[in-house]
Amino acid sequence: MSAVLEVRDLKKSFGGISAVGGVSFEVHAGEILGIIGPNGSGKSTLFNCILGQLQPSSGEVRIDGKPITGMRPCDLNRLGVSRTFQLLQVFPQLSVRENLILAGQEHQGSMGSRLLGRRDAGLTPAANRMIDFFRLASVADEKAGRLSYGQQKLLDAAMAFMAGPRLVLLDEPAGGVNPTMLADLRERLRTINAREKATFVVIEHNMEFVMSLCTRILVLAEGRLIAQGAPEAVRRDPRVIEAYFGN
Amino acid sequence: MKFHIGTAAVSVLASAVWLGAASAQAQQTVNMPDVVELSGPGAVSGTNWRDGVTLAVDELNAKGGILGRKIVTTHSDTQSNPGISRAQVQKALDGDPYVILGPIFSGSVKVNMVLAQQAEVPQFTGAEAADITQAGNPYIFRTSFGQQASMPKIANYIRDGVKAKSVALVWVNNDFGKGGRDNFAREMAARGIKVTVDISTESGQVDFAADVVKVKSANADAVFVYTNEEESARFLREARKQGIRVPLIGETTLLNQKVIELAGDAANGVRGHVGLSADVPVAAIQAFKDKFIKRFNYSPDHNAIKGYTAVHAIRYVTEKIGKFDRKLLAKTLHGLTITPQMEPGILIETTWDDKGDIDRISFLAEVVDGKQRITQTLPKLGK
Amino acid sequence: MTRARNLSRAIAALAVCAVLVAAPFGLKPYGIYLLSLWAVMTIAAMGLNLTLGYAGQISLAQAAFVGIGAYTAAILTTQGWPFALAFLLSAALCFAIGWLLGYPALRVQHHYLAFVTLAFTTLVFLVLRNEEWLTRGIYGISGIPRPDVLGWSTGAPRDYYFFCLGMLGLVTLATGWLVRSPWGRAFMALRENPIRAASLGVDTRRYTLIAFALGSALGGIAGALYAPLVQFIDPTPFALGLSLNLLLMVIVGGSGFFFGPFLGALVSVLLPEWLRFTEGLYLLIYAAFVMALMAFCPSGLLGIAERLFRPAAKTDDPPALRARKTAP
Amino acid sequence: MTDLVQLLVAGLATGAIYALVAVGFTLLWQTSQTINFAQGEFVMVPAFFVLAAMKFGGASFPVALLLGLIASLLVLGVLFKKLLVDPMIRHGVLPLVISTIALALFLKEGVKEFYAADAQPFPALWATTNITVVGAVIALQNLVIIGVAIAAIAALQWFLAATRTGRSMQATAQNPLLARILGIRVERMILYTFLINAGLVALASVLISPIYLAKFSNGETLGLVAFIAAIVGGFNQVRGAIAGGLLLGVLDNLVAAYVSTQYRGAIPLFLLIAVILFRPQGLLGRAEERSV
Repeated sequence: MSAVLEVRDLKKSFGGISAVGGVSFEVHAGEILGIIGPNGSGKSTLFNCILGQLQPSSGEVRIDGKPITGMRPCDLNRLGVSRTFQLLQVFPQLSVRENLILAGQEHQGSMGSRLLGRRDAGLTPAANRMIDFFRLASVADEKAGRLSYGQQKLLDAAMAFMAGPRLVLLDEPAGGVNPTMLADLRERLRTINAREKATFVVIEHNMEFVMSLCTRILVLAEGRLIAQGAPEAVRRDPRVIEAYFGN
Repeated sequence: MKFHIGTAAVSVLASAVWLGAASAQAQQTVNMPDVVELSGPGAVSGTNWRDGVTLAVDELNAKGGILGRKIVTTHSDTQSNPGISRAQVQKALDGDPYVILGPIFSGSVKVNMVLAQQAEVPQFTGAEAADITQAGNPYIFRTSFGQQASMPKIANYIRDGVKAKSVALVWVNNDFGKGGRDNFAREMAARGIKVTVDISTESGQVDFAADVVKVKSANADAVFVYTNEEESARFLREARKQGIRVPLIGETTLLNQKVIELAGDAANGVRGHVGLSADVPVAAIQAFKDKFIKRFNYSPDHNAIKGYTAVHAIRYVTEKIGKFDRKLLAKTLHGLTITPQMEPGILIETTWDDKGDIDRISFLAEVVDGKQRITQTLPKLGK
Repeated sequence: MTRARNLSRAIAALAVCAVLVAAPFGLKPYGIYLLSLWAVMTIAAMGLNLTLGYAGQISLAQAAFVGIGAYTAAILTTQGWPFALAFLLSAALCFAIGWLLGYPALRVQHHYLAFVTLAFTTLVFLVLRNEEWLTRGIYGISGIPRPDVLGWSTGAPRDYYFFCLGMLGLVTLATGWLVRSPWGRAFMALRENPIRAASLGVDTRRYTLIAFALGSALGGIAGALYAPLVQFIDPTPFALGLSLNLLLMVIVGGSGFFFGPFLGALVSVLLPEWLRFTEGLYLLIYAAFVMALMAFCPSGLLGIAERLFRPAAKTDDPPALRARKTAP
Repeated sequence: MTDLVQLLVAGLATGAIYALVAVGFTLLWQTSQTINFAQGEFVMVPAFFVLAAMKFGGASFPVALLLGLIASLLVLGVLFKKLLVDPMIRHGVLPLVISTIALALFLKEGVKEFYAADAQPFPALWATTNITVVGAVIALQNLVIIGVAIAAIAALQWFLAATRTGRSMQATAQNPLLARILGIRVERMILYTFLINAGLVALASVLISPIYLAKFSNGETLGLVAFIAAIVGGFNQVRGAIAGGLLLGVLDNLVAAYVSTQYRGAIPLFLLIAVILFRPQGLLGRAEERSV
C-alpha cells in the first residue's frame, strides 16, 4: 500500500523547549492510525505542524509523496486533508445545515460561482445525507450554538467529512462524549472508513476507544516515537506502560 | 425579521408625521429662525451668536415685537457640518420665515445661501469669508466685516503704523483662518511686504513651541497671528516665554478680552485692528456687554454683537418699510445706513452696501496691562 | 413555518417600500432632505456592517471612504464628467483602497485594527484639507451638479430622494444576495472562527480582503451620492467623527443584522429632530442612550426586537461581538 | 542648537503628559480588557471638577484640587468601573469600545452644556518663571511637568513591582483565573487599576490645564495621541507607554519645526501604522504567543 501521509523527522520547539523531537511515520491508504501518549507528549503539536497551523522547526510532511510542509491550512484542506479540533470548533451562529454546507462549499466551483451561483453551492443534498448519517435531523435547522455538547461533537466530525476527504485527522474525537454516543461515533467512523476509503489519524486519550477503533497505533512520549504496532502489541509493550505509569 | 422591518416602517412613518407637523407658525407672529453652530468646532462662536440673538429678540418682544407681531425664533444646530446646516436651513425655509439668522461657518453659509436665495429669504450671516458676498446673491447680508474688508485695514496698519518690511504669518488651518490667511497674504503682496514664514497651526493645538521657534528663526519685523481665541492665548504665552521682541499683530480675535484673560501678561503689547468687539469704548456696546453678562453670566465676543445687531437692524428696516416684505427688506437694506439715533440696538452706525457687505468705523488697539486700549479710530471705508 | 414567515416578510417589505415611496409627498423639502440623507448614510452603514457585522473586522475607516467617494464624484462631475462614470470610479477607487487597507487586518486584530483604520481616516482628512490643488482644501467644492438619469433630471429634492432611494434599493438587493451566497457564509465563518474556517478550506486571507474592499466600496457609493445631495463638500464632515457615528449606527441598529444599518441610520439622522425639544441636550441623551443600550442589549435595537418577538431565541452576544472570543 | 533644546524640552513636557495618560490606558487594558476611548476626556474633566469646586463651592484652590481629585477617583474610577465596564465586559471588547466612545461624547457635551463652551484659564500650581539653558528659554512649568510625570510613573512601577498589592495586580493582569485560584481578590485589584488610572488622569489634568487651558474639547487629540503612544511603546508594558509618550511628544515638535506644520498630525499616525504592521508588540513590548 502506498503512503497517504508521510512525516519525516519532524521537529518543533518553542523557545528552546522541544515539543516534538524528530518524529517519522507513514500512514497508508484506508488505515485508521491512532496516536496515543501521555499529556504533553506532543500529540497536538505534531498535529498542528502536519496541518500547517504551526510552522515545524525542521522536518518534512508529504501527502501522496507531495511535500506540503508549511502549506496554509485552507490549501491543505483543498488537497483533501481535513481535521477536527481538540476543543469544539463549530460555528455557533450558523444552523447545523449551514455549518455543513460551509464545510463543503470551498471545494465547489470558483470564487465567481460561489458569489453568483446557487446559495447552497448545490450541497443541500450532501448536507442532508450527512445530517441523517450522524442522526442530526431533529436539529438540522437549529443554530449550532444551541446543540448539546455531544451533538456539537458529532457535527464537528460531520463537517470534517463533508468534502469527502482522503485523509482525516481527528484530535480527541471521544473527549467528553458519553459512552452510548461514543459507540455510535465509533460506528460512524468505521463505516465512513470502509465506505469512503477515507484514511484516518486519531489522537486519543481514551484507550478503549483507540484500541477498538484503530488498526495501528503509534505511541508518543516526550516528543518522541517510543512504540508502534497493532493495538494488542502496543497494549502489552513495557515501554508504553512505563511511559504512562512511570516507575 | 418581519418585526424588524415593521419597527423600521413604524419609525419612518412616525418621523414623517413628525416632520410634517414640525414648524407650524401661529398667525400674529413673525418667524425668524436661527441656524447656527451649537456643537462641534463652531460651538463657541455659535453659542455667542445664539445668546446675542436671544437677548435682542426678548428685548423687542418685551416692547411688543415688530409691527405689533411677536418674534418667534427657533435655534437649530448645524453641528458645524455643512450637510446638517443645509438640512436645518431647508427646515427653516419650510417654515416660511421672514428672515434667516446664521450660520457663521462660511462653508455652511456657502451651502445654504443658495437655498435662501431661491426662496427669496434674506439671510443674515456671521461669516467673514470674502467670497460669500462676491456671488451677487441679493439676499445675503453680513453682520461684520468680511475678511476682504478687514485685511486691507490691518495691512495698512502694518505698513504705516508698524512700518514693517517683512512679517511672519501664523494662522489656524480651518475655515476661518485659511480665508484670513489668503486675504492677508494678498494684501501683503500688494504692499510689497515680504511674508518670511507662513505657519499653519491646528485648531485645538496646545503646544506652540515649534511654531514660535520657526517664527523666531524667520526674524521678521512683525508677526501676524490669525487663530481662534484659545489658540491665540497659547501662542502668546509661548511667544512671551521664548521672548519674541518684534510686535505681535492681530485682527480682532487676538485683542479679544477672552484672549487677554486667557493669556494673562503675555497679551500685553499685542497690537492690531479691532473690527467689532465687546471691548471697544462705545457706551452702547459697553451697555450691551453688561446686559449680556447679567443675562448669561459670561462675557460676549463679537459674534454675540453680530447676532444682536442683526435682529435690531431687521426690526428697524421692517418698521421703516411698514410691512413684512422680504424682497423689499433686502432691497431697502442695500445701501442703507443705520445710526444709533435711528435704532439704538445697532450699537454703532452701520452701512450695508449693494453686495450685503458691511461698513463701520473700526479701531486700532493695543493691549496695555491686561486691557484693550483703543489707540486710533479708523473711519468707515465709504467716507 | 418558513412559508408563513416569508409571506409576512414580503408583506412587511412591501409596506415599508410603500411608506418610503409615499413619504416625500407628505413631506416638506426638509423632511425629504433628511430621508435622502438617511438613504445615503444607510448605504455607508451597510458597508460597515458587511466588514464588521458579517466578517467581524472592526473598521474606523468608513468615513474616509465616504470622503474619498464624495470627493471623487465632486471633482469629476464639476469637471464635467458624466455622473455615472464618476460614480463607478468612486466605488472602484474605494474598492481598491479598501483592499489595500485590508492587509493590516490580516496581521492584527481587535483594537489594533481599530487604530490602524482610525489613523487612516485622520490621514485622509489631512490630505483632503491640505492638498488644495486637488480638493480646494478647506474652502471645499461647491456647485456639485445632481445627475440626469436617462433624461430624468434629479435636480429637485423629491427627484433626488427617489434617486437615492433607488440606489439604496439596488445596494440592498445586491448586499442581500451577497450575504446569503456562499461568500456571506464564508464571511460569517471568518467572524466566528477563522481557524476552523481555514481548516475547512475557506481562504480567510482572500475573504478578509474582499470584506474590506466591498465594505469600503459601499462607503464610496454613499459618498458619491452625498456630494450631489449637499451640493457642497469640504473636508470637515469626513473626519473621525463620522467614522464613529457610522460605527454607532451599525451597533445601535444591530451589528450583523441585515436591517440593522437601516434602523441605526434612522436613529442617528432623525434623533436631533425627535429630541428638538431638549434644545442643546440631544447629543447628551444620544450618548446616554447608547451606553444604556450597550449595557442591556449589545446586540442593538434589532437584538431587542428579536428578544421581544422570539423569546425562544435568547439573545446573547450579537454575532459580531462573539467573534473575537474564538479568534487567535 | 538652542532651538533644538527648546523643542526637546517642550516635546518632553508634552510627551510626559502623553505618557501619564498612556500608562493609565495600558493598565486598564491589561487588567480588564478595557479600551477606553474616553481617556482623553478623562484628562479634560478633572480640571473642570476643580474649577466647579471653586466657582460653585467657593473653595480655595488647594481645597478645590483635593475635591477635584476625590471627584475624579469617584467618577472616573469607581463609577466608570461599576456603571460602565462591569455590566459590559462579559459581552467582549466591542460593546465596551462603543460605550466608551459614547462616554467621551457624553463628557464633552456635559461640560459644554453645564460649565462652559469656551476655554477657561486654570490657576498655575507654581510660579510661571522661566530659566535659560544654553540660550534656550525653558519654562519651569515644563520641567515640573516632566519631573512630576516621571516621578509618578516611577512610583507606580515601584508599587507594581515591590508591594504585595502591586504584584497581585500584575498577577491579575497576566492570568485572572490563576490569580483568583491563588486567593487574590481579583475584583478589588481591577478596581485598584481603575483608581490608579483616575489618579493619573487627574494628575495630568492639573499639570497641563494651566498651560493648555481647560476646554471641553481638549480631550480629543490628547486621548488619541495617548493611545498611539501606548501602542507604539508597547501595549503590555508600562515603560513602553513612557517611551512612546516621550517619543511622540518630541517627534511632534521636531516635525512641526523642521518638516511640515500642515502634516504634523500625520507623523504619529505613520509611526503607529508602521509599528502595528512590523512590530505589533510595540518598540519595548514583549511579543505575546499567538497560536491555536
